[in-house]
Amino acid sequence: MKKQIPLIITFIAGMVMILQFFIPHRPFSDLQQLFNTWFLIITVFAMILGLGNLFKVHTKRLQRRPKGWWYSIVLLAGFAIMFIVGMIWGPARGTPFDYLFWNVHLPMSSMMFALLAFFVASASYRAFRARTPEATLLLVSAILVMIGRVPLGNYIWDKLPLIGDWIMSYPNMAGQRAIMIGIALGIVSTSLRIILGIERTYLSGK
Amino acid sequence: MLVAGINVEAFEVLSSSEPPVSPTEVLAKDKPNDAGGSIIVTWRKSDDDVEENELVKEYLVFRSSALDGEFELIGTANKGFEKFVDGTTIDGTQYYYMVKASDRVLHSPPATSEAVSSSAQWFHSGRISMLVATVMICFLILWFIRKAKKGKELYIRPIAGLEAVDDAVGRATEMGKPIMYIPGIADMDDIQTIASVIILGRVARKAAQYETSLLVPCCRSIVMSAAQETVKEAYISAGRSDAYDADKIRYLTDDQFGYAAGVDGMMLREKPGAIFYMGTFYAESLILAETGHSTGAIQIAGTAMPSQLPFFITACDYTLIGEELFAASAYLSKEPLLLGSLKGQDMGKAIIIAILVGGVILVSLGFTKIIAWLATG
Amino acid sequence: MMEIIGIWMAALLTLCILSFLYKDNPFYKFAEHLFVGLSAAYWAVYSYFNILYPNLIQPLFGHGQLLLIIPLVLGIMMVMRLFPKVGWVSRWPLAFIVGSYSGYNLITYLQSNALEQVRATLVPVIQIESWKNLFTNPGVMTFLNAIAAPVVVVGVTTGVIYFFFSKEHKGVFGGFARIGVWFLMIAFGASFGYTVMARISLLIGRMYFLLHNWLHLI
Amino acid sequence: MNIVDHLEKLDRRIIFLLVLLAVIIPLLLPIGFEIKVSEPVQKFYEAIEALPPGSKVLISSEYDPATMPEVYPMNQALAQHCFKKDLRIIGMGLWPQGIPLNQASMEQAAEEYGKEYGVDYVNLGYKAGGIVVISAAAENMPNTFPLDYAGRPIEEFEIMEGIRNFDNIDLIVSLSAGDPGVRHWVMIAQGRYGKKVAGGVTAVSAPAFYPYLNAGQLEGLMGGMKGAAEYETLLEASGTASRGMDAQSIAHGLIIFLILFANLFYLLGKRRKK
Repeated sequence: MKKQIPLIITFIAGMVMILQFFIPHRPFSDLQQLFNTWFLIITVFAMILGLGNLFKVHTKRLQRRPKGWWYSIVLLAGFAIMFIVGMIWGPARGTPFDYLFWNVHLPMSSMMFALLAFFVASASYRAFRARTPEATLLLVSAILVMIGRVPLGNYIWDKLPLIGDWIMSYPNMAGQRAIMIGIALGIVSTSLRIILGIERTYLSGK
Repeated sequence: MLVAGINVEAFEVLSSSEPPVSPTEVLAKDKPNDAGGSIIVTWRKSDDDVEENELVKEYLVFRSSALDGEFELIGTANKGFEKFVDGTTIDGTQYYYMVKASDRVLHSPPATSEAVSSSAQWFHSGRISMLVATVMICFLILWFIRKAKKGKELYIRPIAGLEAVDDAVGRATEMGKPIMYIPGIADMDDIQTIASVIILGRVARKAAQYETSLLVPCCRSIVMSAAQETVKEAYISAGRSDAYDADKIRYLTDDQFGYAAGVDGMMLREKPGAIFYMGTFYAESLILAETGHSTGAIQIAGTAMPSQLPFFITACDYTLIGEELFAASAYLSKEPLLLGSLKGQDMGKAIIIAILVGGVILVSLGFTKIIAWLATG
Repeated sequence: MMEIIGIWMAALLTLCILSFLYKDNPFYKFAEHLFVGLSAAYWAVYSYFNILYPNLIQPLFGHGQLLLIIPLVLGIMMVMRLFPKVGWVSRWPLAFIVGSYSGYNLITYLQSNALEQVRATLVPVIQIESWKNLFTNPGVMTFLNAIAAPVVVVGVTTGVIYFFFSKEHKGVFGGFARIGVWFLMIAFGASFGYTVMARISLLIGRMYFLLHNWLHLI
Repeated sequence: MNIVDHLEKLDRRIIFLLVLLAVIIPLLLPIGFEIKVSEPVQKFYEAIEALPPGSKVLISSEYDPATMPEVYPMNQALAQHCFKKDLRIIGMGLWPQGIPLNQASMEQAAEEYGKEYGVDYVNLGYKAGGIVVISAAAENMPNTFPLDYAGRPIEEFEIMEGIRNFDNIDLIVSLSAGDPGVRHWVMIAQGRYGKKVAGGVTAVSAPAFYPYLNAGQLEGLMGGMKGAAEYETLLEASGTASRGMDAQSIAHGLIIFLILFANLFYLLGKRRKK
């Protein structure tokens, strides 16, 4: 019974969502929006689990004091300050929460993201080598598109930017499209297996 | 001064002293394929509605429930337009529509429609091609699953990234290092994440058999719960329930880059021997994969995000491309039922190729109707 | 005053994260832990004010939309995982989420990723205009434009062939699959090359902040 | 170990340092390279140019401060273009953090062209739900967005008069750094409601949108800071994107050079081993 009911729920929810696509009539037309709201609400409740886990892991570190344990204090303090400030003053513009977001959260987030400029350089230096015919194609198309994207390309040969665009618009698009079509079939098949209960590991069925 | 809800004083220059010519052929019909509550009103442009001058600036649409009743202004359409959708109707009620051309001062005499009422439909007639496609592909997949159930041996080609899973787990074990499994940053509403949790189950079982510890940092609480459940089950079925440690499957933060910062730190300190990236990734893909590479771990990635595939390809040892991610659980489990569904997918692709090639030939010969037939609504 | 403190905090934390490139160090560790804790709280607060309050608390308790009892109950069931004895009920909301989104994604992807993409590929392989162009004005670009349509058809078809799982990639079929792989490689190279620019933009953004807002050098 | 092997296994921190210098030096000492406009950006520009004065453009902001260097200049350029052409802008967003950024770009442009909030532009704010919000707005705008971003009822605003659903919108622009974003606008607004949609996206996601562009599902596309700089060029306005383009070119050139350099030594090394 403990295993049957979730499978029944999965089946019904899945079939209803497939049907709603073909039935404009109410209540089907509203279901997608309704289920989405429900999902979001469940996610917020689930956050209790995630945050509980985060606290458990770090309070344990405070008790056991392994190397670098005091960073756990930084983590918990960061959480506490942001959470308290947010719950007291709310998240609107001009609140302390907003101030911390723009001056603490955002700079770290943006710099983390900007690390990619370095990683793109190191990854391409290492991986773009003409080792095999396939790797050579990867290399050549990357170089052509890259050169086409900067004024430099225009100086070398005025057709380079156009060739870069052409690669993007045709061979690249064809490759992307093939991947997309494959993905669609993979998703249809996985979804179908889930809805029919053939794939149930996520429910720890077997 | 407000005339029909429009601020007249905003227009100082009166374009003409005569009202414009009326629009013609006002037609109202129920908006098809909706949940009711909408009527489409169309008309033919007023003869004065031309690009060169401003004799007509807009059309005013009025509605009444009786032909001789009071007509109420319900909306406007810019010049040059011949359509208005009234989304405020009550199903089953009869309405008459009246359209006037206007230069914002003077209105043309009205043109009126027949009576019409809106209704909701039970089937979306524009989606027949989708219905056929859905039924056909689902049927094919189920057909081959059934065939596989009957014990028909199915060939599945080797997929390098999946063959390497065993090796990666084995190598981490030899080095006495943990395995790290990153299930992407999307929530459980994304099929890639669900597929990732399923693959995690297979990897966890191997890790349990090899007695290697498995770290799973998560970006979403529900994913963490599902991952804990799955890993626990895998350890139980491998007969190693004592080795399961829920704290190894941990939540960090819902924040994309906060998560990337945390996982990067974990990689440098825990020094995993093998790292798996399976699921939905955005920009953090390369931040994680380059850091992982610098630790010297074997890296296997799989995602159906076309934009992130190039980065995994360059920074990881093996990458599952798009559909291969979804094939992974079937492939790793070697269960005939799941392998059957792969065969079904292949048949789906065969049909798509047939439509592609046949369609291109037909279109090249001038038979373009096929494009309309494939419309998905 | 608060603004200056803000800029200094932002600048120093930016440098802490940047120091990661050299090696793992106490500055990075500090920033990392602060970031994880702070951002977890950020999303928790955010979710309360933007999801839970407007979509559950207000409509359910304020306007009496009783249907919302369902997600409330499902949400509570999810949290029941904390109690091992009744933890199994958390599978119900999970089953609901996984089921409904499986159904939804099945349809959506079939529509936009498969059928619509196939439809968009159906163009005449011989574009008479572009061939005329090629003969009146022979050149690299006119040639490339003339072959564009067949390239797309061949690329999509062979690319899909690569993904066949149940047939061995050898012989003529293997040849097609190989061409498919070439297209995938060209696509990956092109996407990578196209992206480099964006990543540099981000770094420019950060450096601009440090040099302009913090150090006032530009 | 000879020099070839050394270069093969070059410490990546040297690369990191070179990249850093390639960005900082041109920022301090600008050069001023020329910018060439690509076709998708040209198409985008023309899609706006083609609208008659008074048309309503919906600009939805699906980005956040992290992706600001790329997308914000687009938002600024677009707002400027719309007001220059006397178009009206309805702002909204499917990412909460995009709202203040969209608002800032509109305010800035409004000041320049003397436009008024509520008459020439409005910001409907953020609504959670992504794809669902698009469908809901397509059917009924006032129901989906009863209030503007600051919580004022939209009936107060002249610009919202006569706007019931997407039928009253002439062009939709989504500026997005991920999902929900352009992809979903194309799926719903274009796919199901037949609206014209144009997109501004981060450079990394741009390739994934070429199929949509090619299939006619997108009117135009701006990709990354380069796309924004091109748009600024078309507008004949120098914005933040144009300013960063020097550093962009130099750093980009450096990476190309590194790849070619690595391959040269790789091939030399291979020959020597033979």
